[in-house]
Formats: sequence, C-alpha cells, structure tokens
Amino acid sequence: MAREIGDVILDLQNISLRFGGVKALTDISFDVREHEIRAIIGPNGAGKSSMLNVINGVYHPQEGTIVFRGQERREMEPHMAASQGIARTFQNIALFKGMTVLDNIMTGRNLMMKTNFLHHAMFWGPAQREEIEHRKKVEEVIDFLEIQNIRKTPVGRLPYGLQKRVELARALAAEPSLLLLDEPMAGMNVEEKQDMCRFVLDVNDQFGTTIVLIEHDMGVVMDISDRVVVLDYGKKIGDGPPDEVKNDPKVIEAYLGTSH
Amino acid sequence: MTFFFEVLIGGLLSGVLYALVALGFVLIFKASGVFNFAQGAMVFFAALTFVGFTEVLPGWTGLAPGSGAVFWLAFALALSSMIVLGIATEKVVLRPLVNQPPITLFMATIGLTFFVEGVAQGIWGTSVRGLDLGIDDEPVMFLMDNFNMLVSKFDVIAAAIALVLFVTLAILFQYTKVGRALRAVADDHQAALSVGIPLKHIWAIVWGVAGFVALIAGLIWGARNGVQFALTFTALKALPVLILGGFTSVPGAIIGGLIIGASEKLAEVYLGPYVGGGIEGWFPYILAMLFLLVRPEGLFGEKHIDRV
Amino acid sequence: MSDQTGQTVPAAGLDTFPRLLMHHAKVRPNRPAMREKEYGIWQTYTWAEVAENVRAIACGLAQLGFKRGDRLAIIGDNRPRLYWSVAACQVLGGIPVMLYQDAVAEEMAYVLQDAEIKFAVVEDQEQVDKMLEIHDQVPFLEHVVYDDPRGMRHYTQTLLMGLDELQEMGRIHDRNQSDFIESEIAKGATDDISIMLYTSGTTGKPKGVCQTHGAFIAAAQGGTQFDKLTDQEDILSYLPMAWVGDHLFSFAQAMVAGFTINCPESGETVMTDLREIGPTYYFAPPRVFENLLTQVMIRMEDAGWFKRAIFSHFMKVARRCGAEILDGKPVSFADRLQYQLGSLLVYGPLKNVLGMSRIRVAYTAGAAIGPDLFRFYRSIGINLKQLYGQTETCAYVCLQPDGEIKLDSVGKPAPFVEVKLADNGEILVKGPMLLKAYYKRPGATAESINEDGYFMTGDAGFFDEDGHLKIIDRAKDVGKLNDGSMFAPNYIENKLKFFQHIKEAVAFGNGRDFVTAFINIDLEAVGNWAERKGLAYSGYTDLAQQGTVYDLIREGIEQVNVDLAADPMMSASQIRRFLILHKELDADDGELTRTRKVRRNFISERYKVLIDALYGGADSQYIETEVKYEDGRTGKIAATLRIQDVKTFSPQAARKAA
Amino acid sequence: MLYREAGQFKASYMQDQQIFPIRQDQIGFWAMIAFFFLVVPVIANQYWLQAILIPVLIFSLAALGLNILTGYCGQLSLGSAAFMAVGAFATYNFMLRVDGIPFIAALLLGGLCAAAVGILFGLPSLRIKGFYLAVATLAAQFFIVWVLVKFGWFSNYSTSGVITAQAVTIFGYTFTTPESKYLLTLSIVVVLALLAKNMVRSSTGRKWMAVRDMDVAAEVIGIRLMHTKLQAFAISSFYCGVAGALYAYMYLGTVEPEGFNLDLSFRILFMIIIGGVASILGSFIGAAFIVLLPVFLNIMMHSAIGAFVPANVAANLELIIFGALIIFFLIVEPHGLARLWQLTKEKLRIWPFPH
Repeated sequence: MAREIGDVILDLQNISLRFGGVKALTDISFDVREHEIRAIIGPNGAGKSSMLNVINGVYHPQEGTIVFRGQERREMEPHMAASQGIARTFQNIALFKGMTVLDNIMTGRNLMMKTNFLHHAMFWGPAQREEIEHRKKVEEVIDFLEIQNIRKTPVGRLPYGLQKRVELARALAAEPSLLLLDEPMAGMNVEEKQDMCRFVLDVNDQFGTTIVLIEHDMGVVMDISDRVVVLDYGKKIGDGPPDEVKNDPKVIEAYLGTSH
Repeated sequence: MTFFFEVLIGGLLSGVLYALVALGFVLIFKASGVFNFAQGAMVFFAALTFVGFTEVLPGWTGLAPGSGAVFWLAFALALSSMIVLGIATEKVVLRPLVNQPPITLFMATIGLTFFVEGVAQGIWGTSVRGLDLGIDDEPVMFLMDNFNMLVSKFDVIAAAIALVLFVTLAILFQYTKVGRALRAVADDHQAALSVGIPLKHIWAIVWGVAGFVALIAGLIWGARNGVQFALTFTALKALPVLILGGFTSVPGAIIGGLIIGASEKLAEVYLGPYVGGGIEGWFPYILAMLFLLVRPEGLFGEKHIDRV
Repeated sequence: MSDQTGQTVPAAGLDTFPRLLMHHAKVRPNRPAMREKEYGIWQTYTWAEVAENVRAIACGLAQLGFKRGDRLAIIGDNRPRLYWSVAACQVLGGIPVMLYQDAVAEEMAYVLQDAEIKFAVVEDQEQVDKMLEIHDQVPFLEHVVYDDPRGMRHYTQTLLMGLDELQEMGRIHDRNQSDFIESEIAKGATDDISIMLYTSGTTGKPKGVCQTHGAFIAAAQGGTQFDKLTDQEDILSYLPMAWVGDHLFSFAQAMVAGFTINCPESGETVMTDLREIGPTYYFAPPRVFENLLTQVMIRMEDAGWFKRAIFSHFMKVARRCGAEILDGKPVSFADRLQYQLGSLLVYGPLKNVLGMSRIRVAYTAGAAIGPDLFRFYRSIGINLKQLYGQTETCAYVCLQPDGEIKLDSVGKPAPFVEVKLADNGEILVKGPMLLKAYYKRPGATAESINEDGYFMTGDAGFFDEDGHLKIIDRAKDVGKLNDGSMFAPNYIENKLKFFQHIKEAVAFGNGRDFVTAFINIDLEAVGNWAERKGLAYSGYTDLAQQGTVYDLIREGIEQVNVDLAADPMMSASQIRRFLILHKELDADDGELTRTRKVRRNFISERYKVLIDALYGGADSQYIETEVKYEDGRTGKIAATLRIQDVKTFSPQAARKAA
Repeated sequence: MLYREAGQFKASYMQDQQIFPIRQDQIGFWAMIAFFFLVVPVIANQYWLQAILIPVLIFSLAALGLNILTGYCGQLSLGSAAFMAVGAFATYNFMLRVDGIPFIAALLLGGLCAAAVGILFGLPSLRIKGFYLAVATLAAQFFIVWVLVKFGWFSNYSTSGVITAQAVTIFGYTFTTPESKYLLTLSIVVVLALLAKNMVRSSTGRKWMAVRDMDVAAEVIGIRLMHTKLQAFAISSFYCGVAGALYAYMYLGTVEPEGFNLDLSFRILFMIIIGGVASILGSFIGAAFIVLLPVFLNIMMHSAIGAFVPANVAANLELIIFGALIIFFLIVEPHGLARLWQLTKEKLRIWPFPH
C-alpha cells in the first residue's frame, strides 16, 4: 500500500462547547493521524457536527485546546483553518446556489489566488493567467470526481447526490491536507453511496489526504475508516479501530438505546 | 433643568408615537417574519383616508361637518379600508412570496410602499390637510403652574391613547385564543401548522390589527403635524426604534421608541446648535447603526446562532 | 502538393502511413491533427506534436523489444494516444491489431491468441483488468501499456507500464538515436501490412483481415478525391477504432488529406461533443440518424402550436424541394424562396442544434437506411450519402456521387474499384483496396478471392439503368420463384420494416409460385395508433388480429408492392398474401439471432402450418406456440390467425404511381 | 434561431472564459456598441440625448454599483443616492479647489471619496445582514445629505448647498453639446461596465457571490467576510460616486444635496429589481425601463385622454405603477428583465425545439 499512516497531525484536548446553557460537547479528546480516515459516529444530537465545527473554527469551544500540526490554540477562525489546509463539506449542502458547478469549485481555490480586484477588473494579464492556471487544477478535480458533463450547470438545478459530489469537489480544489466530511453519503441511494465511498477512498489514497468523516451508515464507516470515535450526548464513549468499537458494550448500548 | 425635562418629556411623548408605528412592524414580523417596510405608508394611508372621509362625508350624507357622527363614520370607513388593505396585501403580495428569502419580501414591501402612497394620494390628492381630533394643543396647566414646564396636553392625551392601545393588545395577545395562536406562530411556523393553527387566518388577523394600529398612529401623527407626505418619513423612524428594541419584542418597541424619541430631541436641542441643527433627521439612524455594531440582536431580541 | 487550394495531392513516395505522418508534420506542422475533449476544452495536438508523440511511443516500444512484424493489440475508446500508438506501431513495421473495447475478456483472449499478441496498448484500468484476467490464456503477452493512469497506483504487475513512462523512455531513446525512426520508416514498404481488423463474419470464429498501407491509402485517396476533402475538414471520431469505417475515416483519410479528427470526452457526451465540434465530415450508422430524427420529432411535439405550424409547413417545403435543391436540380423560384426562408427559420436552426450546420459530406452504411429517414436529412440540406464496403475492402467499394443520390442504391463504384456481378447476382470487387490475406488462414483467403482476383462479397445486388449498385440480400439467401425470377427475402423484409408499424417481417417464396410474408407489428407504434383511434386491445396477440390493424398493415404492404413492381428485377416478388403473427419473434425462442437477424429455417419449420395455410388459400389458421418467459418458465400462446390477400401491381402502373 | 453554435468549440480556457463565448453574441455586442457610438449621436435629437440617453446611462452606472453590492454580494443598501452625492460633491470640490485638475482625475477621485464613505457605512455589514443592514444604510442616506446641506464648505457656501458644475474640458475640448456629453458619458459607462463584468466573472466576483449565497461556507473555504463585504461596499460606492458626478456634470449641471434623496435610492433599487439582480445587462435594462416608463406613460395618457396629465396625477400614477411592477417582478420573475432576455436567448439557441 502506498498509504502509510503517519504521526498525529490534529490533537483535540478536553474540548467543551456550550450554547448558552446547553452542553454540546463535554471534555472530548481524540487525535487524528496523518493519512488516516477517522470516523466520528454517534446517535442524532450526539455532537458530531459540533465537533467538526470546532475543528475548523466555526464554533469556539469554551474549554480545551486544539493542536494542529504542532500549533496549539484555543480557537480557530474558519479562514485560518482553511489557510492551514483544512477543508470540509456540510451536512446540509452548503453550495453557492447562484453559481455554476465550475464557479463553485473555483471558489475552493481562492486562497491560492494572489491577484486582487484591480487585476480582475483588467482581466487580461496576471488575472487571466492565474484564472487559467487554477482552472486547470479545477478541471483535474472535475475529472477526478467524474462531473464533466455538469461543469456549466448552476448547482441549484442538480440532484442531491450530485450536489454532494460538487461540494466535495469544492473542498478538494483547495488541495487540503485535512478533509472534514459531514455525512457525505446521507440521503443517497446505494449506487451513489458506492460512488462516494470510492471517491473518499481514492482521495485518501491518491492525495494522501487525512479524512475525518461523520457518517450514519455503519457499514460504510466500518469498511472505510481506520479508527472510529463514538460520541453520545456530547461525550466520548468509544475510540478505536472499527472492529473494537463495534464490540464495545457502551457503544452497543448507545445505539440500541436510541433509534435502532 | 426644567428645560431639560421639558425636552425629555416632549421626546418621550413623541417616542410613544414612534413606538406605536413600530408596534405595527413588530406584529407583522412576529406573525409572518415579514419586515413590512410599508407600515409607514400604511400610517399615511390611514390618516389620509380618514381625513378624506371627514371631508367628503358631509357632502354625501348631509351630516354636519365636524360632528361626532362624521368622525365615527369616517373612522369606521378608514378602519375598514385599512383592514381591506392589510388583508389584500397578505393575499396578493405576501402569500405568493412565501418561502422566498426575507430580503425579497422586504423589497416587496418597499414596492408596496410606493403603491400605497400612490393610491392614497391618487384618491385624496396631494395637498397638506389638517386633522382635528378635538383635543387642544395647549400646555398642561398643572405642569405649567407647578413646575413651569411646557408640556402639550395633546401629547399627553395621545400618549395615553397609545398606552391604552398597548395594554389592550398585550392583554389580547396574552389571554385570547387568537393571541396564543399568534404567539405560537411567531415561535415556529411549522410547529404551529402541525398543531392545526390556521396560519393564513392568523396572518389575515394580524394584518388587520396592524392596519388598525396604523390608523391610530396616523390619526395622532396627523393631528399633530398635519396629514402630509412627510408623515411617511416620520414613520420611517420606527425602523431605528426596531433596531434598538428588536424586531420581535413589543416591550422592546415601546422602550426603543422612548429612547429614540427622547434622544433625538435631546440631541437636537443640546448638540444641534453646534452643527447647525436639523440632526433629528438622521440622529436615530446613526444611533441605531452604532448600536448595531455593539449589539446586533437589539435590546430584547434573542441571540441568534447560525447552525451549520 | 499544392496547399493553396487546401487540396492535397500526395507526392510520390508517400506510400506508407508513417511517411504520410512525417509529411504532414513538415508541411502543416501547426494545423490541428487531433483534438480531444478533456478537462473541459478541446485539447489540440498539431501534426508536429502528433509526430513527436508517435516517435516517442515508437521508440518506447522499440526499447521494450518490439520488432518488425510484431503485432500490437490496441484496445480502447477513441483516444488520441491510441491513434498515435497505431501510427507508432506502423513506424516500427509492426501490425496494429484493433480490438473492440466493449468485448468481454474471453472474446479478447481469442483474438490475442489468434494474433499471437506480445504487446498491447490499452486505454485504462478496465481494459488492464481484462488483460490480467486472461493473462494465463495468453502467456506470450509480455507488455501491457495503459494510457490512463487513473486507479493504477496499486498495480504492481511487471508486465504493466504507463504510456507516459513509455513515451518518456522513448523520448530519451529518440534523442540518443535520432535517425532510428527515420531508418525504421525507410524500411517500410507500401505492401506491408498496416493493420489487422477482425471481422466476425456470419459463421465461424472471427478472422483477422490484413490490410496493407497501399490498400488503405488507395481507399482513402479515392474517397478524398471523390468528395474533394481538404485538410480543413473536422471529423468526430466516436465509432469503435476496431471498426473498419473508423479506421478509414479517422485514420487513413485523415492521414491522406491531413484533416482534423476530434475525439469525444466519453461515450455519454458524444451528442454534446458533436454539437460543439460541428464536424464538416461525418459518419453515422442509420440507427444514429434514426434516433436523432425521433428525438427531433418528440421534442417538436412539446412545442407550441405556432412553432409546430412553422415546423410542419417548412418540413413540407423541404420534402417537396429540399433534396432537389441539394442535388442542384431545377426548382421553381417560389419553392426556392420558401426553402430559403425555411433555412432561416427551421433547417438552419435544426442543423445547428443537431451539430450538423457545417457538414459538407455525411455518410451512412452498415444497414439499409429507410428512404424517409434518408430523405429527411437530405431535404434539410445535409449532404447525407450512402456507401458500400466491407472490412476486406477497406469499407470502400461504392459511393454515392454528389447530385446523383438515389434512396435505395449505394451509388457507383468508387475510384480505382471494379465491380461485377456473378451469375447468381453476387457482387464481386477488385481493386487496390482488397485485403492481402486473412491472418494465418490461407484457406479462407483462397475461398474469398476467385481465380480472377475478385473478392466475393457474399452480397447479392444488381446495377440499375444509371449504373448504380443496389444491394438486395446476402447472396446465399437469394432464391428463385417457380417462374425463375429472383427472390431476395431480406430486400423485401427491409422494405417492409421501413414502414413504421412493422417491426419484423419474414418473407417466403423460394421454390414457390409467389411471395408471402409473416408480419410482426410494432407494438408501440401500432399501440399509439390504436389509442388515437380509440381502439381497445388487451395485448399484442389481440391487437395483431384486429381487422383495422390488418387494413393498416395491408396498406403498407401495398405500398411496398408498388415499389417492388417499379423494379423490373423485383416485380415478381410482390407480396400476395400475408398474416400477422400472434407473438413477437424472439431471440429467447430461437426465432431471431442475438443480433436480431431472422433465423429463416427455424421459423419455416416452426410455423410450417402457417406457411401451408398462406399457400393453401385458407383465410384463417389456428396455431398454438410454445414460448419461453423471461423467468425460464414455458407457456403456450394459441390463436386463430387471419390471412389476407394484397393487391399487386403491374410494372407500368407502378412506375406511374412512383 | 439566429444562433449557429455548432463548430464554435473552445480549444483553450482563454476562449472558454470570454465574456461572450458565442460568436453571434459577440457580433450582437459590437453591433450595439457601434450603434450607440456611431449611429445614435447622428440620429438622436437634443431631447433624446439630454433627457433620456444620458440619464439612462448614468442611472445604469449607479444601478451597476448597487448591483455589485446587492445583486452580487447580497448586501442590501438603501443609500445609493447618498454615495452618488458624495461622488458629485467630491468631484465638484476637486475641480474647484485643485487648479488644473483634469476632469477624469477629479471624477475618479470623487469616486474614491465615495468608496471611502462606502467603507465607513459598510462597517455594520460585518455584524448584521438583510434588512438590519438596509436600515443602517438609511443612516448613510440621511446623514450624508444632511452633512452636505449643513456644511457650506462642500458647496462652496452656496445657498441650500446647490452646486453648479464647472465646464468639463478634456485635452482642450470642452464638452458642451449634448452629443459630446453623451459620448463622454457613454465611454465612461462602457469602460466601467466592462471592468465590472471582469470583476464579477473572476475570483473577486466569485467571492462576492459566495458571501451572498452562503456566508458560513464562504468563510470555511477561506474567504474573509469582512474584507469581501467592505470591498463590495467600496467598489459599489465608487461606481455610485462616479455616477453621481456624471449626474451633476453631464446631466443636470446644477444639483443640490436634496436631489440625492431617499427616493432616488429607491429608484436605483427598483432598477436592479426590474432590470435583474446580479446582472450587468440588467442594470442597463432596469435603468432604461425606469427612465422611460414615465415618458411612455405620459405619451400613453396624452393619447388616451388627449391632454397632458397634471404633473401630480402623473407622479402618483408612476408611484402606483412602480410599486405594482416591483411586486409583480418579485413574484413572477425575481431575476428581472435580464432573466427574460436570458430565457429568450436560450429559446433562440435551441430553436426550433421548445426546451
């Protein structure tokens, strides 16, 4: 295998997050190693999305520290996270509805673009060169995710499954080192899920991207992830390789106790 | 010091009137999530319609001009017009736009503003009218005698009317079925629908009530300053009131109104002379804008968290 | 070599493809040779770039040990780099062997064994997997080179290599030994085999058809001159590379004329890509043209009444005079004016949305094309023509000349080609484009070429009074009626099938007094028709036996009879009696082949009683047939079938009617 | 119908990213340019140039400015007229107080002043959105006009703040005739429109739209909201400022601060709603529509009742029709006339097919 799991690149220590009086996350610690696929699972409302939001700075935890690539901080700002190579997708698709697929994905490269609005106003010259250079990269992503035929379609017109794929494309366009996926397969049919699974694995394999994903489909999680964190009511109740977690009585209880 | 209190009380009293206009905004915003920019135009429409009817009714009916009968008949007709206008707005403008982004609805009410102003002036003409409610604009003698303060009797009575209105509405919303339904709707449209509250019915009622409030506000403002197009600008001042008080809070509207009314008068009197006067026109807006920078959710509005 | 006119006259010495390639690289280095839709745009390769790449691949292959005479399998969609590999193989004096990319691994194994393949260039992971799957059956396969590295990261098999890597290797070699390629090209001769294309044939295992440089260059030159093709043409290369037509149009003619071939992004985007490129030179099988027309009609049905009225009016104008205008025949001024208006409002836009605005020459072949279909395209100003040929003749025997288009002929013998008819009507051809041999099958080669050097096509046909060849049937199917006149069942059946309500037809007549036919109605078309007429029916069997349906079909057959009567060779083959079968002919029941060809003998045995009834004069016949259902169960369909007579026409009357 | 796109394939990203990728559109565009630059000055009379075409162009520019802010970046503003006022008065003062300053320089500096003021009043957008922001922009509207009235310095101490535009001279040529003013305005507007188009089709525009469509997602991919929004405010105000200066120098000649009132701000908002939000073309269509509608109404009513309608009746009718149109467009076609044109174009491209 080309992929070798490396050192810890993201370490979350004793994270607690409250909204007003509501505790969303309580004293959660776990780490993510380079090149691994790390899953976060848990029943609805367990705080999984909040966890991702803490990692890339959308939410600011009241307590705890985040160590990313050796840099320690209490809180992150989203654009800071982005500039350090963290990209993500959202549970409820957060595409830019008024733009085409191509433009959506191009926005993913904004941090790498150096020209300013004055160049853009002139367009010819540096702005155009840069635009073309990044377009090439974006086209590679489009090719990779096999969405060539919808390139110029406004995203609003696309079916759900494809929108999810475009969102992944936008995240990939940033060439992230850490990719956060919030339920990438939710609401998809079996075929779409398989495709998405393949893409996630391919991303991890081909670009060595570290992936943290939230997913409800246990089959998928057990298949593709290297290690799994289990959350329940904002607390960590399990952590380890899929097989281990699967047989953990606490995890089983949390799942049996809820929807299943 | 006496002068300061004179100014303050005058400001607070006009603040009550701002609050009255703001109340119309709040009602509609709470019930349907629409920021009704046209509330000001509705105030103007109401006042003009009332005055118009008082002018034409004697001719149509033979009643003596200025008689109580004319007053009440004109009031009834103006109120009906307002309710019709409110319900029509709800049906024609807002219902087709349901589920559109709030900003679209907002722009639609700007369109509505123009429409309503155009219709009002188209029917009743553009000249400035006086409006006599039979309340004299004379100093309250008690205050004049004891504190040497000049406070208009008209203002006090107007404020009292407004207060009565606030209290009545508060009681209605607190203790009647419609009121409870309205509060449920304000909390969560979907949930309200699912427990069987007829949303459209509620909206119609709210727009009707908002029309009524606009009429009262229009009468008082009109009687104070004359019924004229400038009324719409005065009514616009309800917007900073809302920003201070929050869009969803009735007490907020009242307190916001008082703050705006008092501060703009004080500012005019004490700061105005240094900069050439006329700062009443923009002071509430700048105040609101600065306030927004500090506390975007308003005094009483709930803190808003973006869930992602 | 006058390029001022854009016309190409290859100089002497340009007698192999590698020489042609190097010639273009020198003469028009900056003209686009190939485009491929990739990464959102049409990536363009000039002739100079193509030549450079071909050199690199050739050197790379040589490094791997590829020798003169070795066979190189090429498997994949139409990709520039696969075309380059063909050329590179030819540079080295090797023989490219083209395989159908959608074949399953087993079928490929046969070809690889038959051609003793040591080297293969394949498109992607999918094809690589097939190669690996059959590797133990073809142990002599030494190198598999793949074009697209996607998903190939974890393949560690030593026989695999990326084309990029191969080219890189080749480039170094090319720099070190810059005269290697030139000397290899110099070794080539026009009589060398340039390509091997496998033909399925109607019986037996596929045979490898070996064609020489000379053959394909002759065929390409003939076609180029015939249609005055220049280096400005654009062609869309989307048909399988292993098919002779694609090799002629996208490789040989492009090499001869120096025009541009355009590879679509993928199979699903062909129609979009067609619209973007707007080729000037186009080939498609009749099926494609038919689908396009159907789509046009369906989409027009959703249009408002106004648009539909405009459309149908101008389509009427086009039917009246469009084809004539295209052929340069005299047409009244009023019609011409109307046609001009129609061009602006309908034909022009229609061609635009079909991607056919720029077409100068379009060809169809491979199966008979319906006259209405053919006429439709010609009438809106698309110069669609038919050609005739087979793998063994480089797909080059007959072409329809501009201005002499007949709906049911395949045109006149092409330049350099000699065509004659055997006594049994079989078409015999001779010319420079004939195959050199079937690979390793001297017996088969000898059988297919007679002692005078004519290739026996196996097709039967005849020349009409203007010297146009008409194909009527496979020669072995052609029989005789009792009065000695020719009976060509396929010819008749095809004519029947052009009628939209008839899905399948089986004609009988060999050794009989007259011709009869079984008909399968097209359930969808007739069903629609019935719905519009308010006819109730419970299924195929019920619908098939309705009197009005018989009337409908009879009218169609009478129309066919009019056609047949007009043709002196065929007028005796008019259909006298017919019946509509109670069930659809089905491959599961053994009545059709998997490619939906009628299995005549099986049917005549199975439905003997019906044939007897047709010839016995009865007007109805009871039949019970066993059928297999999809789930494997069997059942029985029973019905009493009506038999009806059809009007026939005298040749003179028919000519007037036609 | 007129489109013949087959064969117009793109072999490079440069071709693919053209403003008009379709040749027929290019031809149409250049035909329009030629018409407005070469034909219109010859055939149009004084009235058309001075009372219709020049204001349409100026309002187009203002609408373009508002469209950048509201249509592309999603920040609603009710203070466009105030930014126009800043541009007009700043340009006036540069012309007045800097000796020998070229008009174009004064114009651009005026625009920059408007941009600076725009940034100032854009600051609340960092914390608030939607109609909250709209209310905050009202502050700009009222405050700026008040400042210009109250502080005589801005109008060189003229009564009630009226300024009279100085003569405009470029390279020794003085723009006095309607034709010359029209051509100068047209040139400036066309150039600025082109620059705007370039911005919205590149990274700058994508950032604006990203902020508009989903600000949280925009932030997560590294777009800095503050920077992006303030940039939009600045550029938008620049455009409005230049439009304001042209309003004073090319159209009216004399203006007072009250001329840039809330009503004008609303009119500009209506232009983009009717013309089309997030559309450069829409800004032009909207401006033309709003300017021409009263003219058209007058003609209509004149021919209907045979006499000119009293001004106040016409004004009220205008209000009613504007209001109704706004509501109509928001309900029926929220993307305005530009969208209708777009749809028509799509129809023409696939003609004769309906879809």
